[in-house]
Amino acid sequence: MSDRDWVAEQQDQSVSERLAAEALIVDVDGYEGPLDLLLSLSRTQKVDLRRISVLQLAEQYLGFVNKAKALRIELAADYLVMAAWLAYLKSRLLLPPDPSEEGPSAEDLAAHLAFQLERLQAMREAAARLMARDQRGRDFFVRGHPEEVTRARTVRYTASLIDLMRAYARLRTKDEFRPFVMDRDHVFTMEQALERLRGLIGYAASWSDLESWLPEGWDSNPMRRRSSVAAHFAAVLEMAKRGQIELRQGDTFAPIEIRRKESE
Amino acid sequence: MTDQERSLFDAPPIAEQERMVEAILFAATEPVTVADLKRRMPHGCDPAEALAYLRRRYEGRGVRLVRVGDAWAFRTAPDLGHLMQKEVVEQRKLSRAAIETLAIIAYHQPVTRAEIEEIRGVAVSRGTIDQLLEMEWIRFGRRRMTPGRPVTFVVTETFLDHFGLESARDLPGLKDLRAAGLLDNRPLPGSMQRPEDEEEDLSGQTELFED
Amino acid sequence: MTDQERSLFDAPPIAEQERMVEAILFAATEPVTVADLKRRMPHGCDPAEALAYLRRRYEGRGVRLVRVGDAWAFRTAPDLGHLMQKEVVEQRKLSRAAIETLAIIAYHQPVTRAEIEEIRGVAVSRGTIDQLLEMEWIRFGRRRMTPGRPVTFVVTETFLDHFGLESARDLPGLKDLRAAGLLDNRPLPGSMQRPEDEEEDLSGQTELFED
Repeated sequence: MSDRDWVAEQQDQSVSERLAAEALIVDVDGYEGPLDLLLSLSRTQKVDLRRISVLQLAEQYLGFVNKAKALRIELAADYLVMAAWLAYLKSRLLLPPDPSEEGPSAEDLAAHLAFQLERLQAMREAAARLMARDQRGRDFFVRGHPEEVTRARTVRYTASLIDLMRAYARLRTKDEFRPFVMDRDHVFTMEQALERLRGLIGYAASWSDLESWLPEGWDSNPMRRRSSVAAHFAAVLEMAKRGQIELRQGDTFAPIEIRRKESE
Repeated sequence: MTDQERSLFDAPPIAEQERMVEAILFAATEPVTVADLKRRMPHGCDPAEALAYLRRRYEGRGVRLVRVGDAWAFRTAPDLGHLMQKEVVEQRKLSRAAIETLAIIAYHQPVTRAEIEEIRGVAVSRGTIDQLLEMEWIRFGRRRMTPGRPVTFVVTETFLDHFGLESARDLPGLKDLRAAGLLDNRPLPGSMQRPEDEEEDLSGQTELFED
Repeated sequence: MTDQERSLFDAPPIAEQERMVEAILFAATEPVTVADLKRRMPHGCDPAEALAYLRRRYEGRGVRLVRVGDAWAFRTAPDLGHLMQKEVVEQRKLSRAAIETLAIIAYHQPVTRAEIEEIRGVAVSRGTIDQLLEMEWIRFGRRRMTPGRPVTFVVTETFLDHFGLESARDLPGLKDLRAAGLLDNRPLPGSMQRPEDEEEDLSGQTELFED
């Protein structure tokens, strides 16, 4: 179709078609992107998509965008990107080809756009054909009363020789480094102290010496005593930080006293 | 005694095997693979042969034996769907975007999200893919060996089962679409895509359908 | 036109009615009564007659048409019930506690529970010992002639079988473990391991096997 034909056809465009074009704009939200819109516009050409006039389509699209602007309809960015690209394509299609210019020809770009439209159309039709097929739960049905398949589950535990050797190696290795393993017997950890105090702190309504809170059996042996004091001291600092208790010390090296913090 | 020899003595007659396959498939709602049938039947059975007999037996009946990928199931004949109103489960309405995305995945698989977006000309929303994944109609395929190693999507056996397809090759109009070049991944002329990528993409698509 | 007359014209052929009953019963979640069938089938159908045909058709098949009260349903043939069971053997790795306990028993047998606990540095739960006993990888050995006469544990033939050992003596020693790279322990900084320790360990082990 030559350009002149197209102009002539534009003039012939009936009022109803123009109204339809306006309806398109109002309905811009209904389009799934610029390609969808182009496909809708292409239908007005009433030709096979393979013979579509991309130039005419570009005109229609740009017209659409202009009308949308006039009506102050905000178009999403991708519609505007497509408009810019189509404006470029249109100018390339209208101007005589510049032999010095590199890259794809305007015809190649137009052919690609036509291909995209045809492919989208084909996928639409394929989707429709797919949905028109007999569907499970609508046209055909599965067994309504499946019979239980009982599963006789046998658990078989396995281990390889390597697992066994690794386990043993791990144990023996632990043994070899025994001197460097902390002797846990005389260690009271901060976690233990925290755990312990959390249960007891409710009873500390008035100021009392931290040392009176040490666990039984941890004050005779000096190593145990040191560890438990340190652990409990660290624990009360942590609890004070969390706002669970209050701490005070009258003087340097004076006993440290703790008290439950009343919740306000 | 070798397996071969033993099977000659032990395998039940084929008519009996047919009964067994019939019972197993009747009891199941979901398709059962040939391998699974073999596991559940006595040693030396040939479920594939039994299935062939059984399929013929149910031709034209009210229920039919259908193949779904590598698996088999009994399904009611589609022409009797109108009698089943009582069994119809309300189906979730799929959006137009979801239906199109599904069709693109089915016809172009394995396909990346970028390719779906290129075909539809619009971004695919996270929710659309999620919905199809949740329905188990699509799943992740192999990663594409292109920069960024994007994941691909393919359709599942559940999809095939739902639409009564034996395999993705049986999608309606697939041959025509391919012949028309509409399943090609044709990049925009002059775009940056390297030709090697393209070739790989193409082989990926055909691979699935040709076997 | 009376109902009687209409049915003469409208009712589908009995073979078709049989298909309908077949599909309805197949898809139904519960047994269906004749009255219910009649309601769901086209006007003028005779489900009772169709049922009779259908029942005969399924005689001797893998599924049968059975009467449940005054309703009908398909059920697997009773002689094929065994197919409705799926053997699932689940392989599970032994827990770390179990494998360590087993290793100690293998390397130090006969060994008491207290000795195991001493080597592992933590208590051995009843369940762990029970599990190993149940797997028949360990058994009770002779009682130790010490106060309290504690029971000892030794490994079994089944254990040796599973691990492909001729005897517990074939278990690799510490040197072998190191050679095999299984003792790639990163010593704690500043540790001073004397090579003699190793030799001692080995001699200690062999001694333990001399029961």
